[in-house]
Amino acid sequence: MRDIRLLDAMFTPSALIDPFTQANPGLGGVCTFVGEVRSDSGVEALELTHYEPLTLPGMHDLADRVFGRFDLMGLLMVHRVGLMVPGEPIVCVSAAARHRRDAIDAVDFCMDHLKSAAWFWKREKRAGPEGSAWHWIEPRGQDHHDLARWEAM
Amino acid sequence: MRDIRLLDAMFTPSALIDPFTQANPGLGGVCTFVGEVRSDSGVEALELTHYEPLTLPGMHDLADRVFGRFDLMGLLMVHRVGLMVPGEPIVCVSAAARHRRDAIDAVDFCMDHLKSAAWFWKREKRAGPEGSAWHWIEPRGQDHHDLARWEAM
Amino acid sequence: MITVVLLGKLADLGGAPTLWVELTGSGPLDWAGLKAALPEALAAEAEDPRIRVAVNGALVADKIALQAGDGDEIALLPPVSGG
Amino acid sequence: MITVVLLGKLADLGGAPTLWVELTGSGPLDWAGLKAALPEALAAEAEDPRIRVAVNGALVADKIALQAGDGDEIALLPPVSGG
Repeated sequence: MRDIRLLDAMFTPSALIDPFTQANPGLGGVCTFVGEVRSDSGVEALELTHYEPLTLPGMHDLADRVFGRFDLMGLLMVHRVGLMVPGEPIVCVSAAARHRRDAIDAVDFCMDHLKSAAWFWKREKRAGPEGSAWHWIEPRGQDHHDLARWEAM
Repeated sequence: MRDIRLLDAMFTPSALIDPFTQANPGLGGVCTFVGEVRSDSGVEALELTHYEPLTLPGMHDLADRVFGRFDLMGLLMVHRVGLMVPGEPIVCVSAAARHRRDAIDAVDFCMDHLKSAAWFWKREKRAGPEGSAWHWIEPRGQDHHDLARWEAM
Repeated sequence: MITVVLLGKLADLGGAPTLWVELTGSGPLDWAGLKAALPEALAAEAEDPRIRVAVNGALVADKIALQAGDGDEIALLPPVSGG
Repeated sequence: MITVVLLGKLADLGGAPTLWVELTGSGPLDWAGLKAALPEALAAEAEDPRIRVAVNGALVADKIALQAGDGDEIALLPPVSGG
């Protein structure tokens, strides 16, 4: 069971996770990560841009690597693009496996790669003294550090 | 938000996870692991025994350590006891945090400790040539290895 | 009377998940007294250093130093086998 | 006509998410030709080695060796900033 999607509208993670879990009978464990737009002070909205010819194929390539590296029964990888407000889900990754270590590590691996090696660009609309303004988010050093963990293994 | 439970009857993980997520507004991410009774060949049922004076206090002690070690907003830790059949959930751990690394690592830490340092005893009913019989499960070397990872950090 | 709770496979060795032991002497029950009161196979298994003991729900640091009185509950806890 | 798609903050530097460049010479558009056709601030930024280039949805290994013809789509891709 492999379900990879880019969505341009609000989604409800449990509406995807429950059928995904049902679709992998016999599993030992399911690990899921849901990322939401955080309520950082002053942040009014977040916009994720993508480049269609690269972004979805890149997510499929990532899924191929995940299935090659971990012993999985299923992988759900859903990412929002477009305009979002705090509290809205941005990303949902769920991995079903016979053993918990594969499920947890597969989700961890996907998230690290989606955060710093997938074709998304993010900007935030922040309240300021002269009204709200959009600011592009630069890649964070922590994200590159997280990604590098997998190369040493 | 801290919700630690021992349950002696079937539960539906999403019925716990959705309200838990709602109860932690402003979060950046939620990581969840759900373990189910695996459909191993010949396994008909699984029984988890606990010792009430130690088991639930032990889960609360584990939660204290998790909140001390990771920057969390909330932790849900639910464990079944009693008789279960393949496909039924045994354990559900969900961690809400501002940053994904804390959420994922907290779930990983909880699962490793629930698997090899919590007061549960497991036996399986397996089909055999002379009918079904119960077999006690011994701790696995892999589980101790997983637990030891946290001591080096 | 002392209640002895047997967890995991120890319940099989004891023939039941709970046993009751009568205090015989005037003092508390010690480790040797407990073993003498248990079925032989269970008493032998109880020597395994991985088997922990709790009295009234509190783990005993050194089971050889066990002391239990009338009305107490002793639990014999084999290695756990996880969730 | 060549379509130039600007991702992330490059869209701000270019003044729009998409620009169109006319082929002037008889041969394909190369890296120097592309930069000459872009707004100055964007052309300068495009030199950043972290900025990748794709032609018709395929990443170019070495953007200096870029070659694009009539009807092609060039994308300028700054460092990603995650999901």
